[in-house]
Amino acid sequence: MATEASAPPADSTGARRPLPDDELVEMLHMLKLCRYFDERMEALYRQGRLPGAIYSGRGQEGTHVGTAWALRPGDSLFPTHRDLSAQLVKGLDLKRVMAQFWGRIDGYTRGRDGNSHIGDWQGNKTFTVMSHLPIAYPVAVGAALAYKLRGTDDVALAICGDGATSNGRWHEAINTSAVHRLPVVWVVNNNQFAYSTPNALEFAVPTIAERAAAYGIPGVRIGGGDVLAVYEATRTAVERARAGEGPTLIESVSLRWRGHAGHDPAKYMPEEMLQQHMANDDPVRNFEEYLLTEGVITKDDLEALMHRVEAEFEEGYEFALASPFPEPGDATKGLWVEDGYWSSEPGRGGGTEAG
Amino acid sequence: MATEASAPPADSTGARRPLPDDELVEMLHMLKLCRYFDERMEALYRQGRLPGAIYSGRGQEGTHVGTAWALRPGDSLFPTHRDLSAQLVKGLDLKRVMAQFWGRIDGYTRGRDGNSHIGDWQGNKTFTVMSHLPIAYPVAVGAALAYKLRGTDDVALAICGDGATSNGRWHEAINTSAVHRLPVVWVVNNNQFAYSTPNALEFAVPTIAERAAAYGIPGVRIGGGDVLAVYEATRTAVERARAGEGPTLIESVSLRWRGHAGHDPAKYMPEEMLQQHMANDDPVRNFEEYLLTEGVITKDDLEALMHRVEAEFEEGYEFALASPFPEPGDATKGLWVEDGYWSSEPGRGGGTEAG
Amino acid sequence: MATTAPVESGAAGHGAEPRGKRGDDGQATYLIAVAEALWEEMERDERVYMLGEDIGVYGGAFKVTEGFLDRFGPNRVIDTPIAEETIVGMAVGSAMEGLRPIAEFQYADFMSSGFDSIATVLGRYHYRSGVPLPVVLRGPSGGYVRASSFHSVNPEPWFAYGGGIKIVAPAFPADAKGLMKSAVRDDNPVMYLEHKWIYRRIKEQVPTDPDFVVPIGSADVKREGSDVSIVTYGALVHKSLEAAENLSQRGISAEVVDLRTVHPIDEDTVLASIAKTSRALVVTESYRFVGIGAEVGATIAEKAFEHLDAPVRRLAPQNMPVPFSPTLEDAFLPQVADIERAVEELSAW
Amino acid sequence: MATTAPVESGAAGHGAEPRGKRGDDGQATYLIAVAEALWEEMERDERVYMLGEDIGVYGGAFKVTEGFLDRFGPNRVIDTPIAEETIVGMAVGSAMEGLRPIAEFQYADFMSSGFDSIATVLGRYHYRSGVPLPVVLRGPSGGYVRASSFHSVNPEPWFAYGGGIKIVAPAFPADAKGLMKSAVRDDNPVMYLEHKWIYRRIKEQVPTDPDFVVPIGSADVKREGSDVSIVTYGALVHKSLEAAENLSQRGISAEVVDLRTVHPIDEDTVLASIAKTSRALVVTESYRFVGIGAEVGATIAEKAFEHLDAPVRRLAPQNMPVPFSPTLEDAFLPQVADIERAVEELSAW
Ligand SMILES: Cc1ncc(C[n+]2csc(CCOP(=O)(O)OP(=O)(O)O)c2C)c(N)n1
Ligand SMILES: Cc1ncc(C[n+]2csc(CCOP(=O)(O)OP(=O)(O)O)c2C)c(N)n1
Ligand SMILES: [Mg+2]
Ligand SMILES: [Mg+2]
Repeated sequence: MATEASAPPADSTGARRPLPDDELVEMLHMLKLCRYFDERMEALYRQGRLPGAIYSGRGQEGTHVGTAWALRPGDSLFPTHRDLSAQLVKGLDLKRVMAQFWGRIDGYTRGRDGNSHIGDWQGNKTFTVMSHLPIAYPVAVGAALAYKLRGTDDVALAICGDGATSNGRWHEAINTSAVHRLPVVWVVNNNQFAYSTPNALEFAVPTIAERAAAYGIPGVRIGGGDVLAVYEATRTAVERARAGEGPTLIESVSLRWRGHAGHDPAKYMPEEMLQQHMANDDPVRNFEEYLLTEGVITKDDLEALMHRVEAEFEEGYEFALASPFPEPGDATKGLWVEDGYWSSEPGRGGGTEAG
Repeated sequence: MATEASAPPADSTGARRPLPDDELVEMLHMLKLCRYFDERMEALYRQGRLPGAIYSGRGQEGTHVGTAWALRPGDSLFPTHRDLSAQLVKGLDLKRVMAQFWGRIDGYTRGRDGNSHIGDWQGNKTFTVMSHLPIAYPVAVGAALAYKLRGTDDVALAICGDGATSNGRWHEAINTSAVHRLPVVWVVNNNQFAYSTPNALEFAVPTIAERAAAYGIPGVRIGGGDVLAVYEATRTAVERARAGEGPTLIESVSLRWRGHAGHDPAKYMPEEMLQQHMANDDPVRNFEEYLLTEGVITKDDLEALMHRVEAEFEEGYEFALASPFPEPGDATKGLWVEDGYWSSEPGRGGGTEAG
Repeated sequence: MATTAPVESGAAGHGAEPRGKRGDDGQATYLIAVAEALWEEMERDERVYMLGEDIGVYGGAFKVTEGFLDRFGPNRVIDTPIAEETIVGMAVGSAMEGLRPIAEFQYADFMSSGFDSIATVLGRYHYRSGVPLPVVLRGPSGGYVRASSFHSVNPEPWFAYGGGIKIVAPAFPADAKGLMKSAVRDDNPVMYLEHKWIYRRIKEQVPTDPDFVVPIGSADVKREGSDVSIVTYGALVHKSLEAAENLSQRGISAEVVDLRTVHPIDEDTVLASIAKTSRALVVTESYRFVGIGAEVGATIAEKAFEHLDAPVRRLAPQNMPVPFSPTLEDAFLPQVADIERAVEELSAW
Repeated sequence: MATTAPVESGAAGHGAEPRGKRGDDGQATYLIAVAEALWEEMERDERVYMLGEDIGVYGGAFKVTEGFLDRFGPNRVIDTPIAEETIVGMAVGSAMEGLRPIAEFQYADFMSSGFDSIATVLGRYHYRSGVPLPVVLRGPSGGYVRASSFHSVNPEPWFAYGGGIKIVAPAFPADAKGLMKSAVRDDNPVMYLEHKWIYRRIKEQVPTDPDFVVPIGSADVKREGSDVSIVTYGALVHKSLEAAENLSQRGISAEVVDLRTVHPIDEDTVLASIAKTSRALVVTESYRFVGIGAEVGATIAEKAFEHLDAPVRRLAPQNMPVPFSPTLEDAFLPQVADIERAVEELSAW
């Protein structure tokens, strides 16, 4: 059965806040950055100034920031198309992320993929996202297996959506990780819709967390509107995994505020449902207010923070548009390790105008 | 959570036996036939007189006979390589079954497949077994969907083994059937081994039945040594499905008395475990003793029954060896419906000596 | 040809925009033609029903099934969980019980997630049991829309190899309508690939006769020519026609053969064209190695040897993911200029 | 050639019998050669480990890994649940972390159950991320052993099409050992197909040098000839050699080219042979339509056109399940007599 996340241990100072203030402020910065990025990118998409697709994570920043925050640099993250915010928290460079959206050579996939189908294994231990759901789950089992075989205390954390839990891979991966007691944390970002499909058409149980019982592992359900609750639940699970006690399933409940992708007006989403969630469970505003009430930040700090966020976005945007497209001749390189494409710097002669 | 199978309602006669005596006797006949067939076929295999492979179901006849007994002719059965006994109960002709083992034209697949990779959809509503596990589970969802869409009260029943529950298809099929409340009964023949792999390396929960909770459907666990308990649990689940109340998961626990296939000496099976099960949970002997104690049959009846069984086997064996091999020219026919291979009688000129 | 601009922003061309209707001139897009065929077959035969992800309320990622739920109800337009193996299993099981399912894959790319149920069950069941499986699997395939690795695949060889599944890939609206009707009426499994680059780009007059069908297994010569035969299908039919037009300006007469069905292949039509031109260029979006072009090339080499005045050339992408960046995708997939160059080389032989 | 009798009873040749050892004469079966290579690579490199179904206590369905658990322990010989997608995922994830996994499929048939993780993840990940995936997927493939539809498949085209995975299919014990070593040492994904008909039938002297390797991507001429080139691999190399021997009695000189690696193909060796004989017969157990033979045939037609004196012939089974009954399987799969007939027709051209 699902159990509520246990309260976090009081930190050294004896205060009840789970993290030092500077970290809390940085957490707010990431929440704001992810929200702002999401809004600006959608605007550019609507103006036809952004190629390809966008998958908004708005309304779910609490899940993404809270889970990724509990990871160390050596831990690995296996996200989906919806989880770019978690990758940013894990350390991806916004400039290179934006270069990827515009198909430029400085993007993490060197222009080979777009939008949130991104990752940076070599630098930040994030899996380069694949569309097929939830195909990174079995891969996370393998990373966790390596940690166990190697005897390190690293942990793998995988995220997928509510809809992806209906897929066989979800079951196989969690079951196998439980059999071998692997150091992995299974996160389900339950934003209540799979494209247009509501939870009720994806599974017949009230919660996803309670399915953990079918694997003999703990299941935790939390509200994604409270980033600290998500962080604490994840930290508990991560510590369990590090201690060799095996996997945990975390269901973080939120709502997808925008369409499945940029083109989707999401007419199927009940207006009232959306309004309520935006009013009560906005993870960004909730955390901002919490820090203000707690006196961790002031209104002025907040203003400065927003300027910083805007500047970061502008810097990323300029970087992206100034980055050249990949050279056409490189299209077929880098399939095999031995051609050396990935172990050397790529050509930068592709120009900045779409061919 | 798993619940024990509820006791069966007293039948019209007010007796506590769940079935009329003649049916009980016929049930014993099938148990004996399946056991005898299994033993004789293994002997022939060891003598090198049987081609291909055999997958013994010995020790699990209670599961196979008990579940299939609860089905009507119009209900469909989706079995695996291990479940030939269930197919015999559903109505397959032993003669044609044996013709299949010897690769003859009168086998249900016309010599295209061997051993228990058999089925008779047109005649007895059994799915022609495929090896990939548990690939018939999703197909059973489709049959059940058809019953629901058509508004009939037919039911689909699918069987797979304990090991197959680790596969993604198992999860997808049960989950989807629960979402659409389809008339299907999910049976797991838990014979405690998947080839050489024990339950503990397949899943990390004590029982398979309790996994039903993850799909919001009832889960029942019964001992396969008691054919009537299996029958009653299945009948309850079938009635639920007929009434439109959706799927049930049944775990019937037994032990695989022989190797995975004819070639496997099963050295990995703890001798004591096997001896204990054979001593206490032999579904055939248990039922025989039950009927003798209840006075439903006499020792003489039993002897007559065995003569009948032996005669049936001999008849099948002779039929099989007298049946011609398929004609070589037919090897590539019957892939497409329009070539008419399956809607006409096949050639019988293949001779009875292996080419 | 439409420019790629509107597609680049527009999420791989999939549809917020409604499907749209025939113009007063009776012209229909490929998208509309597919939907018309489905609608008419649903009207014609009660046993026909649809299942897939987001096909009901949403009307499908590309709006093919927009309006179907209202007309045919939730028992014939079924939204499924994200479980491709089971979607195919459901189609198979219900077909065994006499229904005629049409399963939509949100993208043909995700057919790989249902691979085992398609290749192992759907393709192999009839041969061993004699049970007909009138199942249609349909989905948008192909590239040229900046949709990158996982939304641009051409899966046809994956599913042709195992056998037992007919595979069609129309290039024109009328063919799309006629082939869909044939697919739904066929008693064998049929995989129906809709090219997403064509959906809203190509329109033409489409027959309204409810029994207009295009037979599965028949290719069609879309442009007559005498110097070189271009054998192709899908989006590349249009690019080949454009190339042929340009080549004619330079005095080269190219014939364009649209396979329409990629498994089995209409060898007669292909070989007749080679007999006429003595030169063959096989142009596919299907990858080069063991792709549809390999099969066509090997077949021509085996059965038209005495007619050939030049080697059978293949123009096809390498076997690797379709890249996202415009510079890469344009270099990676065959373009009109590539076709022209290859034809010129062949005719110079 | 061994008769088929002992195989017919013997459950598709899979093994209760122990794997066995080299004879005093130093000869090793193919089965032993594969096991030797795995053992030596496990000894050589700590990062190498194995996972799969029943490979530990049981030693694998065909006894390839017999004794490995005792020697290398449960951390390097891991029994997995029946979850092929996850077995592949585990291999990929652990390779990303620097391990060098070798995943066994109980039969190559069940690679279809892990299709998406193989084709989508394993084959496409490096191209998009630059992360090397030194993964070996191995399993017994092929027919001729009365094992019917689901224990006789030749899966190579399924996994060649998507790209990014090298595929080897040795026919001789020495090649088997040398190619396995190359596979384990390769930094790219390699699919290693072991032909179950060959396992215990073919033995020869096998090098004992721990660094003896056969390079991936190189074919080998197993018999020199001047009239016709037979291009083949796997079990059919042995049937082709038998056919070539018989043909030589009748004055026809056939060259037998063993591809050994089926993706990518060693075009130089194949084309050199055609340049010599001017006649090509491509013999595969891989199905005809979009099979490996289609690729080889199309490649020869494209690149050896000026050398060809006859059409490139393909001898391959139709695309459908391998049937069980002896009369059907013998008619369905290419036999020695079929090869002889095809060569005679070609040499008569
Ligand atoms: C195997 C597979 N089938 C279909 C799709 C197409 N698809 C992309 S996202 C999506 C909905 C996913 O819903 P959910 O898992 O809840 O994640 P969310 O997008 O809500 O974050 C679908 C069906 C896919 N990516 N993979
Ligand atoms: C997808 C898949 N992987 C591997 C196999 C090979 N295989 C055949 S039977 C078997 C063990 C099955 O165990 P279980 O599900 O418990 O059924 P049982 O044989 O015990 O009845 C395995 C691994 C298979 N048939 N299908
Ligand atoms: Mg969701
Ligand atoms: Mg079992």
